[in-house]
Amino acid sequence: MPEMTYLEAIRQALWQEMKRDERVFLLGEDIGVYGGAFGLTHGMLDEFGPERVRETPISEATIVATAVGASLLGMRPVAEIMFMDFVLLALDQIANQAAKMRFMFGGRTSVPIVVRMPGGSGTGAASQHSQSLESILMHFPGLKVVNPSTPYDAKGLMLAAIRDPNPVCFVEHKVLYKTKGEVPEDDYTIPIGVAEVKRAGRDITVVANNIMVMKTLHIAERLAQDGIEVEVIDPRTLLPLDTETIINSVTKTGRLLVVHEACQTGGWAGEVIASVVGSPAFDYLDTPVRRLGGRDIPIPYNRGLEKFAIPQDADIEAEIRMMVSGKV
Amino acid sequence: MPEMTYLEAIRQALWQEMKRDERVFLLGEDIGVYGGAFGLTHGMLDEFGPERVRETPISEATIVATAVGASLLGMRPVAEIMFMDFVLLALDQIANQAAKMRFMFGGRTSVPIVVRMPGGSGTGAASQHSQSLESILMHFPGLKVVNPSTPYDAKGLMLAAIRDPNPVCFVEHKVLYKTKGEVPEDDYTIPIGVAEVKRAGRDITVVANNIMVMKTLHIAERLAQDGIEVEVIDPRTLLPLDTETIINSVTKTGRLLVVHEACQTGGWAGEVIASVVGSPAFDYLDTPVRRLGGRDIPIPYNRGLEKFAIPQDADIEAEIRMMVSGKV
Amino acid sequence: MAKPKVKEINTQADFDERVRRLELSDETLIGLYRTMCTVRHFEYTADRLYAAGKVHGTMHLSAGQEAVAAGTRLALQPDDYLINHHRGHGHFIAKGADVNLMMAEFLGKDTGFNHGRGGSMHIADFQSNNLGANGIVGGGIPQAVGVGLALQMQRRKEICVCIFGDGASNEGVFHEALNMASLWKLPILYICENNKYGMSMDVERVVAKLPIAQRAEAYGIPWSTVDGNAVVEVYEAIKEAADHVRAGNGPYFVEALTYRYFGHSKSDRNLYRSKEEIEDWKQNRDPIMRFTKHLLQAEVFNEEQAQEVDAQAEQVILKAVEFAEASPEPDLSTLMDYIYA
Amino acid sequence: MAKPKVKEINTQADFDERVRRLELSDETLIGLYRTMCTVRHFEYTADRLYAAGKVHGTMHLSAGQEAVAAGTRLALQPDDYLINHHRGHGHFIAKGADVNLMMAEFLGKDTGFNHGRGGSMHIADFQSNNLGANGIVGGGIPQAVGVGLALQMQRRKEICVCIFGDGASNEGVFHEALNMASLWKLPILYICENNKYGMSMDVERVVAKLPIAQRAEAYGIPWSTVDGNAVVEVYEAIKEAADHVRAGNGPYFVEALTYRYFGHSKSDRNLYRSKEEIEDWKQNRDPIMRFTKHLLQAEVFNEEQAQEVDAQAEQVILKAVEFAEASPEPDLSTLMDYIYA
Ligand SMILES: Cc1ncc(C[n+]2csc(CCOP(=O)(O)OP(=O)(O)O)c2C)c(N)n1
Ligand SMILES: Cc1ncc(C[n+]2csc(CCOP(=O)(O)OP(=O)(O)O)c2C)c(N)n1
Ligand SMILES: [Mg+2]
Ligand SMILES: [Mg+2]
Repeated sequence: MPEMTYLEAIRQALWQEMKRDERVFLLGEDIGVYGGAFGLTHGMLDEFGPERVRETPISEATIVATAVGASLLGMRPVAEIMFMDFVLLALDQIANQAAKMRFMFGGRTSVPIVVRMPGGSGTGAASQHSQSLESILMHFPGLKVVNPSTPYDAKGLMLAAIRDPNPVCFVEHKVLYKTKGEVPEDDYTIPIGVAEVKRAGRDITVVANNIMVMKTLHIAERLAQDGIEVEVIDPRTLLPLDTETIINSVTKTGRLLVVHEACQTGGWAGEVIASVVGSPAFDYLDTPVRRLGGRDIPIPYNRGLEKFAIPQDADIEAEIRMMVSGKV
Repeated sequence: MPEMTYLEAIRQALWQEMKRDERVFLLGEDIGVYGGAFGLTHGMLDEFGPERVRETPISEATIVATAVGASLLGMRPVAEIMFMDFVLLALDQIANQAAKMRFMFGGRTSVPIVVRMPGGSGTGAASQHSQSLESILMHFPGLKVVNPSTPYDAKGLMLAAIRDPNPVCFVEHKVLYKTKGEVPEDDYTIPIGVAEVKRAGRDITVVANNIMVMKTLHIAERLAQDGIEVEVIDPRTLLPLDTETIINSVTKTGRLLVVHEACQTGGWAGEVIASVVGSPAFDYLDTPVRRLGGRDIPIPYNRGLEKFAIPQDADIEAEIRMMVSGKV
Repeated sequence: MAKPKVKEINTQADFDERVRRLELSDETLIGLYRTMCTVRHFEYTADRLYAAGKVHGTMHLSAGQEAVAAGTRLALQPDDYLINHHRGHGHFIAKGADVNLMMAEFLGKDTGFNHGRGGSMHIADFQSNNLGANGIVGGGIPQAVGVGLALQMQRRKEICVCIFGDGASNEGVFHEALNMASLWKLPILYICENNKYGMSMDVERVVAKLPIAQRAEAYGIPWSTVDGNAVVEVYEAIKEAADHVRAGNGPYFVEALTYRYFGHSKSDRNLYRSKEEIEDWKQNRDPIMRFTKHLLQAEVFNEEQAQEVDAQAEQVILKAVEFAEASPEPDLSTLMDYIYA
Repeated sequence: MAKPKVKEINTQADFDERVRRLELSDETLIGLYRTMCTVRHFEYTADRLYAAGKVHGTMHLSAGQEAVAAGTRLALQPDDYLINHHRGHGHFIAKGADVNLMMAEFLGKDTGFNHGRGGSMHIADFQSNNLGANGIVGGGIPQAVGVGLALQMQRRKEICVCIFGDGASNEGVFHEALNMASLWKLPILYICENNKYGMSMDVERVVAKLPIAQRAEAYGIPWSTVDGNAVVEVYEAIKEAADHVRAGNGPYFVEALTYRYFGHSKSDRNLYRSKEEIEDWKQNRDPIMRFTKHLLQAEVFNEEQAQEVDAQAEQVILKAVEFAEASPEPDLSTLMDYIYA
């Protein structure tokens, strides 16, 4: 299987789907010759032309609204919000409009759009260009929220997202863009709403998303040498959330840790934890259920501060060791 | 003590503070002769004039931004977002701007604004005028999120909110506006970030906000007749959240139920639960920790559906009975 | 500041000349009249139902504004797309929406257009390319860009008509959308239904420069204003605009000056305007009354025939009420339906 | 579509006449020159530091646009408020911000204006009424309404200057804010620094009608455009606008046409514009070069003196780098500081 980056995997999905389905088109700021802020759409303007790689003014609300309107007429728009932080300018169109239209209109229509948005810190872009806002998107029924952690998942989930008849927020992570992995050339989809056990283990369940998946897998290898077997679950989709896979795992391991970069308070770890401790799995729990989220601060510019604004390997490792040893 | 409605209590707080502090002014849509969509600012235009009861065009983002800008020059603006749902049009200014400015600017300024917003269903206003979005506001450090359930709390928290040097989202509930309670004429504040035990009990801790507080208190009285003593905690402030009071209570009762109207998935119950089960209180828990949130649907127009979109008395009562009887 | 001037009330000669020039048959004219009567009855009936406690929820009635709805519809093709706003009953009726299903929706019944989920503020009828009303003021304005874009990409001849109020023109998306519609030469006809108030706010207090339509100029979009209470004038203005749009010249912006009779919504005490003002509009500028006078004088119909059309319209609405009242509520078991496709 | 025309390059006679009319002393002119040189050195130094791997983060450099910053500042009072955007170094330097603290912030040091929390994109200096830059394109435009409103309510004589780019003029808040500023006659001077591109997008591809400044007309706001690479012309245009605003006549809108030399930010490969275009601006329209020529011809200074001012400016920046590099990083123990007041 060819190796490619997370960024290339997403581009390949877009590319292949635009070849396959002429209803699909891209819209967003600087997605043409610039290739988008991260070069993700590089080359697509040449291939598909300006009508289907539609560059827009800096007007986030109307970018999403345009996708919404076009989808009502059978198009399959993929809109780009250059940085996830700017989704706050378009949230009315995403959450009050796209998410609710099918319901408000009594099921007589649907809004098949994808809104891509790269989140996350680590690039020194400071408070307004570094947020992880997937948790707030989860609070709007009618939306789906997808958040791949590997190139393989990124491609398969993107193809699934475009083909999904509902509005999908496709959350990418800037720091993952350059990570590599095996990705089949062919067409394949990963079902939206299905978590994956990225590593099996018996001692503790760690649920993590995007960059935290890799970090946790890495730590898990190290801990295995000390006889600690970590089960790592990547929900891949945050809405709908595959609680079943998580609950099954916790029933086996008896311990649950949730790790994410998003600010801890109000973050999606709360959703996972509430789902687990409200279920019969509660009785299988051996230790307090813990989470490690980002610090409750805006992301700082300074590199050192920025780094420690989100969970570090050492934090995750220490937390796991503490939980497994029962010293919480 | 005089009795007054929740709505009158908020109006009195605004009125008294505008008398006391000439830096305070109101801005929003139709807050003048119309008195706001719910009549809350009725009479204030006559008393304070159009400069301090500043009516605006329908421009939510700029309403909040205007408050932000004015606050930087020492004013104390209280902005009104007519329905909480429309906060999604102003979220960039609230969450990317107001919440982060102090931090991004290295502590060299502060943004003392209040943004009032009535949330909640129950009035047949359908999906775009009925949401409870306090949970998403909690995810932005730098903000405070206040959510009173009684006229007394409403007045005291409003006075505290206006005097707070930080941006405060003041979440009201439409259905509470007409509820009555005793409210002192004088100036008093309720500290932001302090929960209140609205009723003491030994068998179960129920944490609830706005209309769910009253509902739960009501049910608690009924259950007391059956010997079930419910402890009811109203966080009053969701950010910062007074987890200490909640944890202390759970340590005593061994059971925790969180009730809110907001959609269950991604709702703030997750935050409360994660805080509790990650703490040593975990070891005191006798049963699974449960939550009862609104259904994961947009609010329907039809009265019957609308009603059952959020937790009903019977649901709450059944849940408590089940938990106390250990049959979860 | 220039005021949005309602043009001089048109004279009979004016009217006759226009009807001749536009080649409007008696049948067409009576059709317009029928539409306006139907809308008027719908709105007064809705108000009565509300007063009778049969409506749980909010509503925004368009009585007084019927000529905009009727005149606009006549100027459009049946397949043209409509994006509407909260005060949308009239436009939906004019576009041919089944009033039974509208009334059922208004009463929250399962037989309604939206299965009772949407109510007055969210009526939509996708079968007739009516893409629905919006509870977010201005929310549909940028969505029209998407509809226009799809029409253009699909090389279709339909156009998108997007209707909104004076107040909505102050939302940021108005600016973003008009800019993009113009840049891409999209087939969109923007109609601002200026009824003088956005809730309690007089347009003069919230729009820095009038007429609102001149805002289109900033985007190079042609515009016009029209007396929104003169149905044939509305037809003519919209026709001209729609032709321009349909010919591939990009968007057009029409501002129709009109007036609403009822309060903004259920809670309005009308403190922001005088009884005299309301009465003046009702007595002297009512769109149905004016049109009736013209039609009588032009002998398109006589008093009796006029009353008959009106009575028929009333019957249609009363039947709709019957249908709606007899309809079942949505079943509680369907509470979780229609979230995801 | 009208193009945003850079006016004919001004002649020496032009320049001399203007200097006389505006009563600009040699000292003032040299001051302008010094400011521009300082900004230029700051930007090129920033770029070098970045290339040397000393900067973790993004930056937006304003080399080529120095005349807008310098000319604007001269036309304002020291206490006037400034709301800036992401490409703000020049305006901050012109307003008198300590370059040591700026450079320290750029390197993320604790001694920086923002204790290293903000970086290039968020520099602010509240002591000199510099209310900061914004990473959200257009984010400051509506905040200026609040600043203007506070100034008006406090009956003060300062004005608020709000600077943003061509691309920012397409955000919805632009529309909302200009409408409100005009309605309330607020003391706000809006300056659109049109450097021809918003990231990779040529203004002609994203602004439906040019010049951008004509958009102000829709709100009844007076406007002008000016050659943003001619510092004395900028001064004159801004002075006229600022006087209008300060006299209580409400907002004013100036569009300054200029050009940026560096890429948009660190990742730009300049594929959307030609090398020739960049070179043309650098060789034929550079604001510092043009100003230097005029000053030499007018004998305000000679070559040697010019070089000395420039060298001094460079020294100031090099010292700033020294200061910044010697400064400590923020201590990790302060990670949770500055969230709440
Ligand atoms: C974003 C948003 N802001 C405010 C409201 C509340 N609201 C509903 S209708 C209305 C007035 C709208 O005025 P206009 O656009 O002139 O339409 P009209 O009601 O006069 O037909 C307001 C303020 C809303 N529904 N949505
Ligand atoms: C709301 C928002 N959208 C997009 C961006 C990404 N972005 C940063 S600067 C920029 C271009 C801005 O162009 P302009 O306003 O002309 O300013 P310039 O960079 O040319 O000085 C873009 C698209 C952003 N920071 N904020
Ligand atoms: Mg109106
Ligand atoms: Mg630019």
